Amino acid sequence: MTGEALLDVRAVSRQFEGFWAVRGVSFTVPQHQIAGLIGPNGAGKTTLFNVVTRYLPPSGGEIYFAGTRLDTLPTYSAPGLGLVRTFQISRVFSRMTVLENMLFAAPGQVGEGLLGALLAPRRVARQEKELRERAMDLLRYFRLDHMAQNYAGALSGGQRKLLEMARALMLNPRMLLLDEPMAGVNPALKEQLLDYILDLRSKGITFLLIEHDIDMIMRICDRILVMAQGELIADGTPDQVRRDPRVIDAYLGASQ
Amino acid sequence: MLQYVANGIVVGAIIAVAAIGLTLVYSILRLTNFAHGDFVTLGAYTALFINLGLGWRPAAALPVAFVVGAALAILLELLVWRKMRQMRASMVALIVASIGVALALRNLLVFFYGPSPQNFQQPVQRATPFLGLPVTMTADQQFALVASVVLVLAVHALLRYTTLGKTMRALSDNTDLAWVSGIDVDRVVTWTWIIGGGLAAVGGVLYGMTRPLYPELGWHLLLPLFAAIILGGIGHPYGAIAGGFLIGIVQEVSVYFGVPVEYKIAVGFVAMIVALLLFPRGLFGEASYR
Amino acid sequence: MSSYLMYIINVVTTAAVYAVFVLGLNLQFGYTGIVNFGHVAFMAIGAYTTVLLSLAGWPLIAAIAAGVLLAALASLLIGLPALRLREDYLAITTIGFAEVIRIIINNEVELTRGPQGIFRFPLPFESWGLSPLGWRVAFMILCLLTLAAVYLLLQRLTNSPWGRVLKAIREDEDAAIALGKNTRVFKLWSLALGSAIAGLSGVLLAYLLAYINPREFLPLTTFTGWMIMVLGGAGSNVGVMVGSLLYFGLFSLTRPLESSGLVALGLTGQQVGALRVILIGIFLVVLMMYRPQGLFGRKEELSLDR
Amino acid sequence: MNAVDQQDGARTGAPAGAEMLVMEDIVAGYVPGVDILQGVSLTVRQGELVSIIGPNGAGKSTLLKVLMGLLRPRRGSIRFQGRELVGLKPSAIVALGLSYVPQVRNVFPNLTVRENLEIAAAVAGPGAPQRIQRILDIFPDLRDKLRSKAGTLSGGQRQMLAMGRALILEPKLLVLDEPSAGLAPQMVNAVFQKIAEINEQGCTILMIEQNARRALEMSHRGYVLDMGRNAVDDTGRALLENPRVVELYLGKIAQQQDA
Repeated sequence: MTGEALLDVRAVSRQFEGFWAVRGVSFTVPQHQIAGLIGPNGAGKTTLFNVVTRYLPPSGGEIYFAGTRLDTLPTYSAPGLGLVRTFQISRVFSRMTVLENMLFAAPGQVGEGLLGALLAPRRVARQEKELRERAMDLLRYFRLDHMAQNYAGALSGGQRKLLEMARALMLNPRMLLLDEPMAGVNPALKEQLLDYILDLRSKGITFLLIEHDIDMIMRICDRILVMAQGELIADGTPDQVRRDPRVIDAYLGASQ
Repeated sequence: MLQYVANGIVVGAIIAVAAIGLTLVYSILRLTNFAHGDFVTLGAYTALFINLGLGWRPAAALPVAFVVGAALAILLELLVWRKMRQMRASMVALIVASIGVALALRNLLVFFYGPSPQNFQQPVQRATPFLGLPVTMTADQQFALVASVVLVLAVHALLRYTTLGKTMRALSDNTDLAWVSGIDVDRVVTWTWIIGGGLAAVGGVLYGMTRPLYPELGWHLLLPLFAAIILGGIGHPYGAIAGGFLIGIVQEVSVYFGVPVEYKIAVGFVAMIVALLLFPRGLFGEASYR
Repeated sequence: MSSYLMYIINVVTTAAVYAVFVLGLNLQFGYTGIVNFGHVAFMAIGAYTTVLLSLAGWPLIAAIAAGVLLAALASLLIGLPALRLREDYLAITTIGFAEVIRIIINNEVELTRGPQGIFRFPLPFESWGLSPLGWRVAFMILCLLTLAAVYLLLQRLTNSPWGRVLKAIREDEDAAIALGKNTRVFKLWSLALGSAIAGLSGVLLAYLLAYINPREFLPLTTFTGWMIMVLGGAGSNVGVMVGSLLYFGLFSLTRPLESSGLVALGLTGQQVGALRVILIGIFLVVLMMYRPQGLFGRKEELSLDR
Repeated sequence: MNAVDQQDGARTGAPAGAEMLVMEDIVAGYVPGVDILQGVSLTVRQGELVSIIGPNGAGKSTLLKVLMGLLRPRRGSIRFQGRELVGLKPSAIVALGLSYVPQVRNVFPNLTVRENLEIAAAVAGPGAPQRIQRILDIFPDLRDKLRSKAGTLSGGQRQMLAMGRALILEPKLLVLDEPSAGLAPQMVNAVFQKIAEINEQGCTILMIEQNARRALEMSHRGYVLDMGRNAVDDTGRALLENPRVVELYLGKIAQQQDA
C-alpha cells in the first residue's frame, strides 16, 4: 500500500505567545495511504493542520509536499500543487449556488482573468460547459446533484461536508486533508462518507484526516498518528495504537 | 518650536478626552462609532447655546454639555444600538448606522445654527506665559489643558479604582464571561455610553474654546481621534490618551516644520497609516492578554 | 413646461451619473466585500484630472481616459497597504484617504484653483452648436449610454468566473484561499476597477455641473453612494440603478414642493437642505436596523450580515 | 487521602437531597437547522457532585451554555429550585445561585487577580474584603499573585482564580466546564482535590470533564452524552465499569487491551 512520501513534515512547531500548541512534530504520509490524526481536545491537531496548509506560519520546522518545500510558499499555492484541505466547520460559500461552489474551485480557468472574462467569451463558455459536466458528475457521485441550483447556505450540516469534499475534488487533488469530516454527520451519512474516502483512495488520492469518531478512524485508516499536548505521542497501525497505554492515558486520563 | 509643542499638548489633551469615549465604546460594544465626532460638536454647540442664551462663560457649560452628551448617548443606546446588538448586526451594518446617526446629528445643528463658523461671546483674551515656561497660552487654552488633564486623571481613577470602571474593563476583555459572572452587561453598557458620550461633549466644549465652532468641527476631529485610538491600540483607554497627545503634538509641530496649516488633518491621517502599517495592533497594543 | 422637462432630464441624468458611481462601489463591496468609505476620492480624481488635462489642451477622450486610469492607480496606492486590514480599519483608512485627497484639491490652489473651483472647461458636444435644452438631452443620452455600457461590462464580469471568485472572497476569503485562489490580486483588481468606474462618474459629474469644486467631493457623497447601494440591495447591479433613480426621484423630485412648502413655514433653503440630510441619516439607521439586505434584497442574500 | 480514593463510600451513594436542577429535553444549536443538542435531560440533587462526560463534539459545553443563558434553547425547559431559567439574562441566572466556570477564557486577563475577585465580590453584595479573604483561604496560591494581571498566570493558577471568582458568589450550584483541561498532572490533582473539598462543604457541583476516569471516580453520579443525546447515566463507579462508556470514547480499543 505504501509508496513514496507525499507529505513530509519535519520537526514542525507552532507557538502562540509562549504556548507551544505544536512542538517538534515529524511524520510522513506515503502515497495512497489514509492516515488519521487523533488526540484529545486541545492536543494541537487543528493547529498542525493549519500549519501544514500554511494558514499559520510555523514557528519552526519544514514541510514538503511531493518534493516541494511548502512552508515558504504563499498559502494559496498549496492547492495548486495538489494538497487541498477542508475545514472543521464546513466553509461553503453560502450565497452562491452549490454548482457555483463547485465551479469556483476548478483551477486554471481562462475566465478568471479579467481579459479572458471580457475577450474570450467563447473559450470561457466552452470551459464552463466542461467544468459544469465535471461538477455535475461529482455532485451525482455525492448525491447532491438535485441541490445543484440551491444556495449552498440551504444545505444541511452533513450535505455541507459532502459539498466541501466534492468541491475539493474539482481541483484534482493528490492529497486531501480533512478536518473532522464526520463531525455533526448522522450515522447513515457517516457510512457513506467512509465509502467515499475508501473509493477515492482506490482512485489514487492520499488522505490525512482529523477525526474524533474513533470507530470510524480505526476502520478506514492504514495508519494513525496520535497527538497530545502538542506532541506526537504515537504513530502506527490502528492495532499498534490501540494497544499503546500512552494513548489510552491521553484519552481517558491517567489512572492513579 | 516649544510653542508648537505647547499648542500640540493642548490639542492633544482635548483629543485624549474625546478619544477615551470612542475607544471605550469600541472595546465594549465592538462599535466603530462614526457619530462620535458629532457628539463633540454637540457639546461645543451646547456651550454656545448657553453662552449666547444665558451669557455664561463656556467653561460653566461643561456639566450641562456632559449631561446632554450622555443623555443623547443613552437615547441612541435604547433606540438603536441595543436592538442591533441583539440582532447580532454585522460590523459594516453598525458602521453604516453610525454614519446615519452622524449625518442626522450634524445637520440638526446646521438646521438650528447654520453652517457658518461662530465664536463664543466673551472678551478677547491675551496669551500669557504659562507656568513660567517660555510658551504662551490664552486663559481658555490654559483652562482647556488643565480641565483635560483633570478629566483624564478622573477617567483613570474611575477605571482603576471603582467597581464600575473595573467592570467596564472586564467587559472589554470578555462580554460573555462578564454575563456569567453575574454582571448586568446592559447596565454597564449604558454607563459606558454615559461616560463616552458625556466626555465627547465635554471635549467639544474645550475644543470650542480654542477655535471657532462649525457643524463639521467634530467630524474633522474624528480622523485625529481614530488616529489616536489606533495609535494607542484600538480598545485601550490608556493607549487612546497617549495616542491623543502624540497626534496633537505631531499635528502642531508639523506646522513648525513648514507643513501648511491646512494639512494638519492629513498629517494626523498619515501618522495613523504609518502606525497601522508598522504596528497593526497599536503602539501600546501588546499589553493585552487573551 | 420646458422647465419641468428640464427638471426631469436633470433627475434622470443625475441618477445615471450616481448609478455609475455606485456600480463601482457595488463591485467592491456588494461583490467582493471590500469596505470602501472613500469612494468619492476616486470620483474627484477622475473629475479633476480630466478637467485639468482638457484645459491643458488634451483631447477629451484622452483626458477622460487619463482621469479614469489615474483613479484606478490611486486606489492601488491605498489598496496595496490597506486591503489586508479588517473592515473597520479599512473604513477609517479609506475615509481618511478621501479627506486627504479633498484637502489637497482644496489647498493646491495653483493646480486646482482650490475652493474657488473651475468654471469653463471643454464639454462634450460643444462643437455641435446645440441649444441648452438640446445639450441637456444629448448629455442625458451620453450618461445613459455610459451607464448601460458600465452595467453590461459589470454584468459580464460578475457573471464570469472572475466574478465568481469575487463573490467567493465576499463569502469567505480563507476558504477561497484554501481552494488555491490568490485572493489579494482579485481584490486589488476589484478595487481598481470600481475606482476607475468612480473616476468615470466623476468626469460625468463635472460635465453635468459644468463646474467643479472640492465641496462636491465631501464624504457625504460617499455616504449617499452607500445609501443608494444598500437601498437597492448590495450585490445587485439592477438594484443599484433602481436605487439611484428612486433616491433622486424621491429626494429631488419632491424638492420644489418640499422647499416651497417648508419655506412657507419660515425655513431657509439651508434648513430644508439640512432637514433632507437628517432624513437620509435616519433612513440609513432604520434601514440597517430593519432591512440590512436593502429594500429589494432577499433575506437569504443578506448583504451586510458578516 | 482525598475523597477520590474512597471505594464505594460516600462518593458513590448519592446524597438523598431534593431535586435542585432539572433540565428536560433540551434542543439547541448555533446555526439554523443544525441541532447540537438533540433532546438532553438531566437532574442534579442538592449536595451532589454530578459529572457529564462524553466524546468531543457530544455537545457538553453547549449544554452548559444553554444552562447559563448564553444560548437560548430551541426546545426544552430548565428549572432551578422550581424557577424556570429559559429566557432569563445570564446575570439573573447567576443571581439565583448558579455560578459557572468556563473551560477557556475564564478570567479577565487584563485585570489583576485582585480586580478579578473584586468585581465578582461586588456582584455578590456587601462585605467584599471578607469574601475575598475567604477565597484566598481556599486558594492560598493566589495570595502572592494579587497584583499580577490574570493573563500572566499559569494554567493551574488561572483555573484556581476562575473557581475563586465563581465561588465568591457563594453559589448553590457550581458549574464547571473541564476544570482539568490543559493542566499539568500535579495541577490536575490539586484542582480535583479542591473540587471534592468544595463539594464536601455543601456546594452542589455539576461538571464536564474530559478526564473521565478521575471525574467518575469522584462523582456521585454521571451522565454520558453522545451525539447530542443522553447515552448512559448511572452512579460514577458503575459508569466506570460500564464497557459501553469506554467504547464511546475509544471504540473497541480499551476492551481489547483488557482482553
